[in-house]
Amino acid sequence: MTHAIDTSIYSAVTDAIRGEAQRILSEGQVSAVVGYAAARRKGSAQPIVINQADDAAKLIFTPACVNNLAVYLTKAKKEIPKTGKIGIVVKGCDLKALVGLMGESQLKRENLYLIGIPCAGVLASTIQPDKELTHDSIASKCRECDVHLPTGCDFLPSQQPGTPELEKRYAAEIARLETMTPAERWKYWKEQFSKCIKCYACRQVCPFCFCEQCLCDRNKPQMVETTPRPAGNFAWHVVRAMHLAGRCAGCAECERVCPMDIPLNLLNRKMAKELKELFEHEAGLEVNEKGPLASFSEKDDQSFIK
Amino acid sequence: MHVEKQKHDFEPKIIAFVCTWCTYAGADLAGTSRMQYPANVRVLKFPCTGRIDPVFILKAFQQGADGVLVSGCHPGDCHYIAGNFHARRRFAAFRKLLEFVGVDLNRLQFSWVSAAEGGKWVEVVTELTERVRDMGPMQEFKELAMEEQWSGAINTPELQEAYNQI
Amino acid sequence: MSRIGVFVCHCGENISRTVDVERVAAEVGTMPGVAFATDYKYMCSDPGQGLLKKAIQEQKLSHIVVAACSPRMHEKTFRKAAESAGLNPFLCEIANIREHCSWVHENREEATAKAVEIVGMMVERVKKNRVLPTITVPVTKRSLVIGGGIAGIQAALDIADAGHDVVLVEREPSIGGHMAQLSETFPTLDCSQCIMTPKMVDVVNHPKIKLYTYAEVEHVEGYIGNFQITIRKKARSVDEDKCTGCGLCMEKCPVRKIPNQFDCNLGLRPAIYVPFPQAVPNTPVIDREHCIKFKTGKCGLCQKICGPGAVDYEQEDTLIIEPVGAIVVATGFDLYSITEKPKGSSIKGYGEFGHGKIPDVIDGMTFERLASASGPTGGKILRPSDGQEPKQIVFIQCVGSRAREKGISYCSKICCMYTAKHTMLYKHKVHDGQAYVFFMDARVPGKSYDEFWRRAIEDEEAVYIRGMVSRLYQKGNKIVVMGSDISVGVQVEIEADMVVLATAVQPRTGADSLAQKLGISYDHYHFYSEAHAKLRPVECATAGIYLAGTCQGPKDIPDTVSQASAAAAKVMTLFAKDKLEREPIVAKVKEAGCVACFYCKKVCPYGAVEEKEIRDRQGNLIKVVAYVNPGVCGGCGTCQATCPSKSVELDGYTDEQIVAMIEAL
Amino acid sequence: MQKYLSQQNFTTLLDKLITEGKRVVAPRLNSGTVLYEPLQSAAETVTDQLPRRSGKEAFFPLCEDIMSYRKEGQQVLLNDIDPARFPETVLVGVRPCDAAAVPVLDAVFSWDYKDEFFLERRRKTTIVGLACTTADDACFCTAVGLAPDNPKGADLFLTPLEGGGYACETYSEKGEQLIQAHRQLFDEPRNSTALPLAQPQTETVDLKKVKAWLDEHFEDPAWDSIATRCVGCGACAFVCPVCHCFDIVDEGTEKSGKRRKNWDACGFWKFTHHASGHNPRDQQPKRYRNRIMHKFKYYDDKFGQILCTGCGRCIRLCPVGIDIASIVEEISKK
Repeated sequence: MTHAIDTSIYSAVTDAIRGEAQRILSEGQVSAVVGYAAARRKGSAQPIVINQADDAAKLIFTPACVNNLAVYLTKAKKEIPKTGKIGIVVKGCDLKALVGLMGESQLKRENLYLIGIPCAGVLASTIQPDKELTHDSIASKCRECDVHLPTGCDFLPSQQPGTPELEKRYAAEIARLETMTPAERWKYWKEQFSKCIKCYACRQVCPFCFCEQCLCDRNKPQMVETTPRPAGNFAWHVVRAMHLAGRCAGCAECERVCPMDIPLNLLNRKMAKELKELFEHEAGLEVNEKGPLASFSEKDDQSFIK
Repeated sequence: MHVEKQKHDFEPKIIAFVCTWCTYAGADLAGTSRMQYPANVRVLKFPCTGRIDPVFILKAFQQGADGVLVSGCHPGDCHYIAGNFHARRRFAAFRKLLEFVGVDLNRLQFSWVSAAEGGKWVEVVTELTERVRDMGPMQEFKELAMEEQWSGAINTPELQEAYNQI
Repeated sequence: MSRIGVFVCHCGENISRTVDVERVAAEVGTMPGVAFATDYKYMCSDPGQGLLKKAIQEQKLSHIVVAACSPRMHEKTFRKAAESAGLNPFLCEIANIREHCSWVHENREEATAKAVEIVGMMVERVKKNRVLPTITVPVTKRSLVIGGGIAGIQAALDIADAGHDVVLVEREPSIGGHMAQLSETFPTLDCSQCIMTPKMVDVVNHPKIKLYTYAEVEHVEGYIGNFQITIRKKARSVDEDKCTGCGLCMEKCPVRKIPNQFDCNLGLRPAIYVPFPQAVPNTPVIDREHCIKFKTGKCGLCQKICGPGAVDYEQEDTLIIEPVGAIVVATGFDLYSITEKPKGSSIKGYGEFGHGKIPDVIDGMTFERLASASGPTGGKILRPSDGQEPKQIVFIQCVGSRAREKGISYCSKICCMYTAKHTMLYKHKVHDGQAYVFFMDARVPGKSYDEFWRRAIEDEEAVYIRGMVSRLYQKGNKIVVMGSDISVGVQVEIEADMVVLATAVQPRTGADSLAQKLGISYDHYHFYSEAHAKLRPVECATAGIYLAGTCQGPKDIPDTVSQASAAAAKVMTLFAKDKLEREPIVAKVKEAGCVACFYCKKVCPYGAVEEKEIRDRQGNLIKVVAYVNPGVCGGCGTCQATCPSKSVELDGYTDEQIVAMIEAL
Repeated sequence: MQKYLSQQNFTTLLDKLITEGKRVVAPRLNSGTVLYEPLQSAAETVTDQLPRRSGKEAFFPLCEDIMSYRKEGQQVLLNDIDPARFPETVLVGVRPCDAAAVPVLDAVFSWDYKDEFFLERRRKTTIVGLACTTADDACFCTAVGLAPDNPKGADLFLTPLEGGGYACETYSEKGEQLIQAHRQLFDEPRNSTALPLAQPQTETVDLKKVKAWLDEHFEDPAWDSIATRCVGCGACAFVCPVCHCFDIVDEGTEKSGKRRKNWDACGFWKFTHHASGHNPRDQQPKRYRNRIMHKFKYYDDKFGQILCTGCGRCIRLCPVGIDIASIVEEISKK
């Protein structure tokens, strides 16, 4: 028996974001709005960029609106118009990514019009989008969400999402892996990474993977094997996790989009946990000019150094 | 110091990433003081531990290192003011990641060795070499490097043999 | 295809005793890319270097590896030799098979095998080495000195005397700093103003020194040899060119009762004033906060009576840009104030000492003004409360200093000496008076210092009590000072007429914001950090910026002057050449891959990373990228390890070179 | 040839093939994901789900070595891979959309250049197809001219029957040989009815109309609106049964290394990125246009077939919900 999660506010939220998008586009406050629209499949949603006030009616918010749209504002995706101010629909988790990008000089707050979403959660997977949001089907990130209501947005619908207490799966899974021996963990990850096909969906949807040329695409020198063999896959995922350490804001898009179901966000959550313990850093809603790995304290732990 | 040379079944390959100002100089001092230590370590010199990219450690293991040492100036002694502070954070995080993916951290040693600490260099290198020697070869990365996706694997024994011959 | 030459040195027997050098040369000779391999008894000797040069030319070698002692020993030697044979010096690498091999291993087999691997690693590395041209940076031979106290004055005079232009910027209306406030100086008791004022006059008269008083550094751009300094010259309301310094305006000014900061607020001054009679320049400034003209629009008396018409109420702040090649920072100190604490300071006060509440509890600088012949009392020691001569005076040392629980753990270094001096000055002026000193330790090392301190006790009869004061309170017109004498273990209670607190030396308020403008580092007290505590004590880690005086840490006058001259010498060394040459081990940005996240900038300890705009031919902005200023880069490579896309690369230690070495193993 | 294969004998057959030393590849569960992978035992087979990746990798591996090198002294030693030694393989439980892809791929791999790596694997592989009884709204084989029971590409085709077991029909000599070699496991056909077939809900698309529009609209604003959302990953191409672009890379050190062939995807920014730094497909919509053009026009122009079997994997797995079925349908209505 799975418990449904109340998403009844989503239709009112949809109306509110349509209204706001319509207003800011028609008043010329923004040149475009990045949001979600319904797609062909029942229950499905996909990102959309609208430039006309009339198109505001296409915008929706449903449990299938899983994407972190922040990815459309980073440099890697140059096709999105970069002129003028842009409106963007953001869930709390997405907002954390935008904030991170501001700290990394990729975005300026004044160039954005943030339309916040009061969010009770979204689906873990949209391979089959026509699903009810339940205690089982909800994304793992939503189980640990602390920003159901994004703050500091230019517009936030007034609806209050219900936020049932759910057990935290990442924390439990990390704890489970931590109790294993190194050899057992190695085996676990080896199996997971062996499925990897290097489609780079994890990289491409990540708002923080904004490098124009990924280290892992370079071949002079070849730091990481580019072919989808077990060795190259392992190296890629380790490098990816390290590059996101202290930056990842936890949107878990990498994990959601992985066609091979590799639990990628586990690595990111583990690093987030460690950086919190080591350096008291946590991705949040405050723009942080220097991330934990771009700064230091003379008093940092060095118990691991002989 | 003339210790009877012991024969070991397994001699580990140890790669050391060191900064030029402190640890490299400390290793030089060990040399000028004619201290003795196992011949397993290969030293790669960097200007500063701040230059040492975590990927190098990964690469070293992938290239067959059984143990890796990263060593630089003590906090506050960095020739470049703060490079070792940055390195300290970076490696504090990276070792946690390696541990989480199943690398036994006994194979990865970090140390501060100053230009005056020839003795400490010898101690660190000897300890790591002996520890890794006891642990045996780092099989994980070597095996991984040999593995193929099933579809590309050449898994008939005679073909594998022919392939291995060159 | 590379043609690598490998030269294996025997180092007499130092290497060849444990390493089979012939075998190393033979094995390395078969490595891909190696065109020539040989061994020789002493590679570093003349014939050895000759062998190397000859081989480079005859064998047309493209790169060389010398397998010998540590690169710390002879890398320069062999690179020079390579250069003289026409090879770029950075195409030469050293394989350390002595310190890291022959000297630390005994087993010949093992050592030889290791040596082959070490050389093999360097062979792979050198293949990836690139020609690196020496970097030259032009030098503007003008210097900026920030701060016109004794440190800044000394540095400015030294540099100017060497024939280089100096721009001296002072925040106050006059130069002179704290030293101008002092009465006499230890350990000779010569009058501070007598030795200071001539130097001040030298500054203003020096043809090579451009003096900006009542001015501050607003903005700093550039790097060693090429700084652009923006100076804000605050509105003085008096035209310096017209003013003759007659002083009539100050006489006529109707506002007269403004406490004079120079006299520690004991004396009074008008609204148009010079801080003290010997001020340089001797040009008054209008204190706009107190001036009636500025407050109400009326008065204007000074302007009316000024003969040369120098008074100008309309004057505004001006911004001046000065190009300089070096900067001496000499911003000095503030005295720790236990009544007024800087905003946000974590330092706790000494409320228990009644400073600010009990008028006759004063600090050391106030005592200096009381003792000064040009001070508010004409050199008489008189109580601020009633003008009476104190007959019992208590000095308390280490107020603020060495008190971790109060927030400062360092020793202010000068207080022991100046308190000893104060007891002497007091005794010289109040013959029947008695001075007591509460102290923790007497720290008086220095030429003639201990003798001076002893004189205070033995000749001038100051009573030194080892211990801290626990309580202090007003009783009638006396101040009761209670403390313990820990050397004899008794409680002491003194009914004093006056108490003088030896308060701590602290960096100037705002020292941190100046440091940020300059891009130099500072400790958590905000004292500026030298590049190396022992070996580079006057240089900042930021190239081209030098430190003088107490802005770096507590110092007395002789130390300050020494450091100022040292900083001047460093500036002159820099100016001795027209161009600055430096090793080309610097980071470079590969602009195509740079995504302007500026992680490099965030971690650069030298502030060498700038933001650079790339524009097309029409001038449209294409993108912003990082740019590493080769003049400033220290070459640590932290940027490269941090750069997510590896778009910044440290020459001499590129990823290609390092990966080649790892792969060679 | 028509036969009946009981569920029990199906399992026995696979186990027998494994013992014979054949590589038996069938859908199996790997860390929670169903993939076509070599079986250790028939019991691993999972027949109720469409595998995440298509069957193409049995012929066109994700990554394969095509040569290796080693430097010795001043010499470089090369060694070619000999395709004659690829293992005999039986690919079992292949869905019609995956099986149909194989003959489509034959065309390109045996055209001007005969790709022995592909062709030798093809020769050595017997394909046992399996009809679909379930479909979701991403399935659209019927829209592109296939069907849940279309045996195209299969050597032997199984249709699940009411009450268990399969109706088998051979479509090639290889299929017949398989049955001949294990004839004791195959019974004569029965009269049982087949399980109801899957019914993909998409309408049939007029592929001629699609091609006609594509012929005329290399430049069209529609490409931007379709593909602006594409984030440039390779998920669609990598799960596609007919996408066959590959990249050749050399990996190794100065001393030794391998030349490898691995899957490429038109979504990647490096796709057709020239050494000069120029890329004729420098933006995501241009790359996506290539995807559609290649599938529904270029391949048709050259080989008279389309590069889509309607498996729906790209639709289910696109991170940003790009739906090729609806795109093609829209184009057909323009």
